[in-house]
Amino acid sequence: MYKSFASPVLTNLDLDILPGEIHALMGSNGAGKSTLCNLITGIHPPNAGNMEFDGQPHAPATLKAAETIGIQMVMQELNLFPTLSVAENLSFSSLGGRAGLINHSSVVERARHMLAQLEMDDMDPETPVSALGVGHQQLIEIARAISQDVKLLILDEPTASLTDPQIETLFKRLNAMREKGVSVIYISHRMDEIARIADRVSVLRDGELVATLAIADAAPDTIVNLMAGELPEQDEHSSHKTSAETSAEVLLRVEGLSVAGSIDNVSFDIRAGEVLGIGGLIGSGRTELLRAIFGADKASGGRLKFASDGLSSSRLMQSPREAIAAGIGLVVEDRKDQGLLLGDTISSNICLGQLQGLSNRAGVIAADKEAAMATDAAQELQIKYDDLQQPVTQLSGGNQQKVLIARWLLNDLPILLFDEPTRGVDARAKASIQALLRELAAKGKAVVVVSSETDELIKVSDRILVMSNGRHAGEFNAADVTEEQLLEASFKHYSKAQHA
Amino acid sequence: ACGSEQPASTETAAPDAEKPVRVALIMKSLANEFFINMADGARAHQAENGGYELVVNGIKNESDLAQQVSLVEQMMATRVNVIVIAPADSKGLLPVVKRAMDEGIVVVNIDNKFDNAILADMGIRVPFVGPDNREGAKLVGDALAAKLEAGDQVAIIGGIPGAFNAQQRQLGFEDAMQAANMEVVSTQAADWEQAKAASVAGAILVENPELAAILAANDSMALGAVAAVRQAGKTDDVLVVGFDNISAANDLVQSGEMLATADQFGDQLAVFGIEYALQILASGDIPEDRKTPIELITK
Amino acid sequence: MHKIKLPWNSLGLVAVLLALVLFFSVSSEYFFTGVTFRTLANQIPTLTVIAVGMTYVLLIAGIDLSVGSVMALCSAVMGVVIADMGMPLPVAIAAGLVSGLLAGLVNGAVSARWAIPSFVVTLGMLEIARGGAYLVTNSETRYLGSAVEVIGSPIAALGVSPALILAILVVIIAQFVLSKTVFGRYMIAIGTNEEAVRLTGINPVPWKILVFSLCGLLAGLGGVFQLGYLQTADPNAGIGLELSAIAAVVIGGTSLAGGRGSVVNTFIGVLIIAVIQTGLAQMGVSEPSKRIITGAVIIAAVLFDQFREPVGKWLGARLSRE
Amino acid sequence: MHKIKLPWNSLGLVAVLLALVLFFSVSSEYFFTGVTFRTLANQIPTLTVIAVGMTYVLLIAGIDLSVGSVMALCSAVMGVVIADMGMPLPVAIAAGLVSGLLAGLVNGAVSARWAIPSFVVTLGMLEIARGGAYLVTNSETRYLGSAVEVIGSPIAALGVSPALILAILVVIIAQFVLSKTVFGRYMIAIGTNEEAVRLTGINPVPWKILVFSLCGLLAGLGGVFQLGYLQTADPNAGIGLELSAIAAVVIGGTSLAGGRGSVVNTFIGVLIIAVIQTGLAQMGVSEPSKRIITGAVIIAAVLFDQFREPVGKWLGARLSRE
Ligand SMILES: Nc1ncnc2c1ncn2[C@@H]1O[C@H](COP(=O)(O)OP(=O)(O)OP(=O)(O)O)[C@@H](O)[C@H]1O
Ligand SMILES: Nc1ncnc2c1ncn2[C@@H]1O[C@H](COP(=O)(O)OP(=O)(O)OP(=O)(O)O)[C@@H](O)[C@H]1O
Ligand SMILES: [Mg+2]
Ligand SMILES: [Mg+2]
Repeated sequence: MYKSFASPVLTNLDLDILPGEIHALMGSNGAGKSTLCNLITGIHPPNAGNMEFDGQPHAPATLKAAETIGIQMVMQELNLFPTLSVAENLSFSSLGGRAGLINHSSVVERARHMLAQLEMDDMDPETPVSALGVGHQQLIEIARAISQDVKLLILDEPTASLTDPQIETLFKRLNAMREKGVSVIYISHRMDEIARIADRVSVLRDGELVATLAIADAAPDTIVNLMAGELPEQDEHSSHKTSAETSAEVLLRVEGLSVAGSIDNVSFDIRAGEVLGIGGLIGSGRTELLRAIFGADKASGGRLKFASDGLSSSRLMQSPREAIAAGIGLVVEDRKDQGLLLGDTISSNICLGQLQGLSNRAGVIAADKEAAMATDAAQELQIKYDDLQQPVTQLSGGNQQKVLIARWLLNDLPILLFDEPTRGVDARAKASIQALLRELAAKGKAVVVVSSETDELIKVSDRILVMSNGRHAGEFNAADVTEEQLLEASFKHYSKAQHA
Repeated sequence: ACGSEQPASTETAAPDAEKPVRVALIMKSLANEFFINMADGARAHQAENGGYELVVNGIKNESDLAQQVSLVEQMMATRVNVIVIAPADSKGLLPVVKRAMDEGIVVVNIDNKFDNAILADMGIRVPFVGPDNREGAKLVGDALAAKLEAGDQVAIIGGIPGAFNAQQRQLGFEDAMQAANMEVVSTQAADWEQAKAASVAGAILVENPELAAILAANDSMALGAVAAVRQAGKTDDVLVVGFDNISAANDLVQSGEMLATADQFGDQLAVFGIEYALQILASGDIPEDRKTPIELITK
Repeated sequence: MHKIKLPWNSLGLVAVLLALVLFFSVSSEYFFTGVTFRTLANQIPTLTVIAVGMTYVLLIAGIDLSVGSVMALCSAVMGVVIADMGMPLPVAIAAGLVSGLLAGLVNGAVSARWAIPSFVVTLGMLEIARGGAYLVTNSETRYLGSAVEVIGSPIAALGVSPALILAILVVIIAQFVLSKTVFGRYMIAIGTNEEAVRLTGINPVPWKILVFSLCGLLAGLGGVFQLGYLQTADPNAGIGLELSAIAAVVIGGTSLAGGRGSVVNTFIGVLIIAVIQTGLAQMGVSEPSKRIITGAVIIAAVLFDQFREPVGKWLGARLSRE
Repeated sequence: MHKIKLPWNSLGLVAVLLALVLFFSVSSEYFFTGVTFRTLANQIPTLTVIAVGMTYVLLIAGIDLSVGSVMALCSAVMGVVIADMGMPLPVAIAAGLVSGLLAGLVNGAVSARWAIPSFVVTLGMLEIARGGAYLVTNSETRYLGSAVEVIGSPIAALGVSPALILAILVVIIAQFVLSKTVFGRYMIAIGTNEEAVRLTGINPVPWKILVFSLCGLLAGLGGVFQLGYLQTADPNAGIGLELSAIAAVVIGGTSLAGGRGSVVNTFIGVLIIAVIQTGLAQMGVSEPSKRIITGAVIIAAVLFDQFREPVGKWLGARLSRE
């Protein structure tokens, strides 16, 4: 099979998926995994080659055609309707009852059933999707796909913004489906997941199939080697870590921060030279916490105290602009909606915040300086691109994420907040972003990282704060915390809330 | 091939032997029955008498001065010999008319008279063929006054504020009402539009239960006023008059739902204008203004 | 169990409407009378049904600039069918509605099929339909008199005209379709994320064509009402009507970006516009002041409506306490 | 190294323009003459500068419906300053431009500050500015004659009027600002994803206000040109101008959804509109046909322009082969 956009993306790919197997697809960002899935589901036509499905030649003209023969896909990017309710999103293509009327009760009933499959019984099916965080939205998409009558299920990075308990539930479902003979193509950058769930692994590199291995033969190192050669040298970072007791300078003290409806009285310190991890379940308020600190949303109470004025005066950020002036940056979680300029070029996206500095007094941008800045930044983060004047939408998801990080690194701020910075990023890039976070801390910056991956949190952080139901549920020293402790803390405030 | 480089008068004023005279008729609108009649009259005249080519143009929106100015320019570009124009504005068209005359084009003014002061200021004479709208409106107003008693309440619905005809007709109505001692309780604009007039008239009728008559500055608005009167159930109490004698209004006058309107003989207006222009082209002297008749139309 | 959301969403608008009515009632002794409301009832059907069509079009993130011209075309066709061809009213109405439907169909088909912005297509249609109206009538207004009177005159038993009843029925049905049917959900979904709709395996093109066709049909219905109201077919009718219709829809809180809107609120928007016009005309204020006040009120209405949520909550809390 | 994209993007439009010129040249012996082009040169400055302002507004995903009224207000102010107050031209021009700027500032401030759709705010301003124009002139046209002649009459040495030169300068500068400056990038960014801009620490509000103010200022400049062209200040000027301006911009390929557009293409859009109007007037076609043809050409131009990329590539390949 062969597919090309501006330049060839997939070449000479031969791959077969067996019934009742979970087939993992791995490869670095931009290797062509999503593109392959788009071919299978008829979103894009292949330029050459042929497919067979269930013994029949397979050349779906549209996604609909693929769905009617039992292929379902959860795409990497969210495709929900924010103004419609959860229930309506779940049954979107089969809302109809008699005479085109929506059968409200059966749609809601079906939604409950679908949500229950992923153990989300407590979600109200009538909430509009716009009120949900990204993680829940992702779950909605998964629930929609797995509830169909499906023979081949394609999951393109389904767990990118899920936390461990949800991943557990998802795996339970997948195992049950496998038993019924459903095939699954499972794309993920998380090595440990692959090892647990997959039967076989195929590795893509630059659009070519490098190898297909049984899971038993696929040690992480082997896969990584197949994907892209060596991982960057893993420094023994824990030795660099400042221990929680060290008296590193407090750059920012958050006191009693509250946001109406999501955050309740959260206090903690952000210290120079330290990575503070923030864990918690989906919807526990981590995103809101960062946004409130950054001034993107209005906090309803609390104080921020800055080292720059001796932690004495206190204020809340009224706008992101003010936060940046105070030295805080935020790499947002939802890059598509809130981060990137999707219609614009890679270079514009990287340099958006630096234009004032790239221009003369009359506001004319020095094109060569801009190009140089974008090139440097792109190289530093190893973004894979053809041309910096390419629309950013043509980049793979992981590379888009890097573009966003590149934008913020250019600001050189002392305090950087990262909301799920490695979501959808391949193992190699993830390692390099993690290393980057450490490096930033080593340079004396204060780094705050929200992550749904517990192992990542433990690996990259010095200290870990756990959020539970909008409240502070404990702080741990990353050097000696266990995953169980973190998980326990993340549930801490839920039961109480329900009893209250 | 630019005309202005040579002394213009020698080039354009005298028609070529082989090329027939080209006449441009420029009107305020070609989407209005009055001007359609005018154009039809001109075309009929041309078909009968021949001897000249006719180009007819109108603007899209009766108050769009700029578009009419550019129409004049475009006609200059097509090297017409004669422009017969019903100006959208009595002042705003004059600069371009002067330029046309400087190029040797014969210009005749119909329907709506150019501003005398500015004509004098520019030192040009443009013969006018057309009715006196103010006088015509007074005629209609007088006919109405004859049916009312002194002191009766009346309302005036005007055209687009500032449009010359709108002002003239409003003045004519006011002259007549003043002369007959009527009380004008409301004067509002409805931009020549039927639906707007209906809504304005409706409101006036509510506010003035004693209203005896509505004077509308054109027939479209009169039709709207009639509808409002009918819906208020006051067909027998409130008289409506209009202006222009479009066929729909004529029907209403005949059926008695409108009292009167005025006919300006649009079809003849253009014909007179063209004849004037051809006459000037032949003889070179500029005739006096010619006032065309306005006829009161009643049942 | 079901949450009733509408009342609080409409509340800001209703407050604006009431404030206007109150203001005019104080300013003019005749405003708050049955006659005024009968006058209003005669005027609003046309704008109402056209604004309903426009609501649907804006919901799918389109726009229809041609409604005024299409309305004129439809009443022109009806006028000619009755006056020149001597056909009975039902035939004329059918001809008018079909013309509207066809114009809308062309708008929808061209814009959806070739992915041309509907702004451009309907701007073209604005010119084309107006030309058509001139063509069929030969630019002459037709007086139809009693042939069409039945549409606009009050039914004795009810005291309101068939036009008003139909218009309100259209509002109710359109709101029902929007909030209770699959078609309604598709409109919202297309307006928020057309690509996602396509990826769900639903082809948005026919639905978009349907929406534009409906908008054309409703413009035709508006033409029928206009004919009944004025008893004349005027090829120059409805110039600038598209702006009034869009204004009503937007005042009603429908987003120009698509995906969010309410037909009932559009209707309140229509009422607000009609009340301002009637009120100012009754007060007989001068044309400049009329323009300035109208403009200011349009802005103020929407500005005030921004605060409908806090106001709604506050009022909701008050009401439930009692 | 840098890709020059503009030529191929403009190519489809230029082809449409040339096709129109060719068509009219064949249809009318007078079309392809110096006089016609001089006539066009007199007409286009006003629409050009207003369409440039509109391009910026559409780029940030706004809309400005008030340009026609604001233009009328500005020329009304200038007319009164010259004719009634007897002030010299420069003072009048300053007064006119300031009026435009203020109207734009209000549009921008109200819509950006309170996050009200610019459609509504500028619709309000459409009424308010028109009322203002009636108010200052007392609804009477002012004839200004030679006092303003200099603006529109050709400079001897160049053969073109200051108005045209200025208008073309505005196009060039605006294109430069759009493609080379920080402000230009911010406009594109705001039009693409305003929230992302805000979260990057750039407050979009002042930039949006700036864009609307510029649009108002350019409407004022359009008023100056109009004054020079007509030598008359007419409070009824520019009715419906907003639709022509938006049409020119959209024909030029600027997206109504914001984030994408080109000032140069807008200018070609203006030329296309002017050529259609001039050509049809010279042919003296009947009003209905004029309307229908205009509408059809607007749609066809954009339809054809959809294929500009394939056509551009094909032509590009041809040219580079030679
Ligand atoms: N619409 C498009 N136009 C041009 N190039 C594209 C387009 N979509 C994808 N590409 C390119 O195809 C390549 C493969 O992209 P794809 O999305 O399949 O990668 P991926 O393996 O899924 O990466 P990731 O792990 O980051 O999701 C990338 O280089 C990308 O830039
Ligand atoms: N726009 C919104 N409107 C209403 N509620 C919201 C909105 N955004 C978030 N919430 C709610 O606020 C709470 C905190 O959400 P937040 O996104 O901060 O959580 P999170 O821990 O970052 O989870 P996620 O992994 O989903 O991003 C959740 O209960 C969520 O449903
Ligand atoms: Mg991918
Ligand atoms: Mg989050």
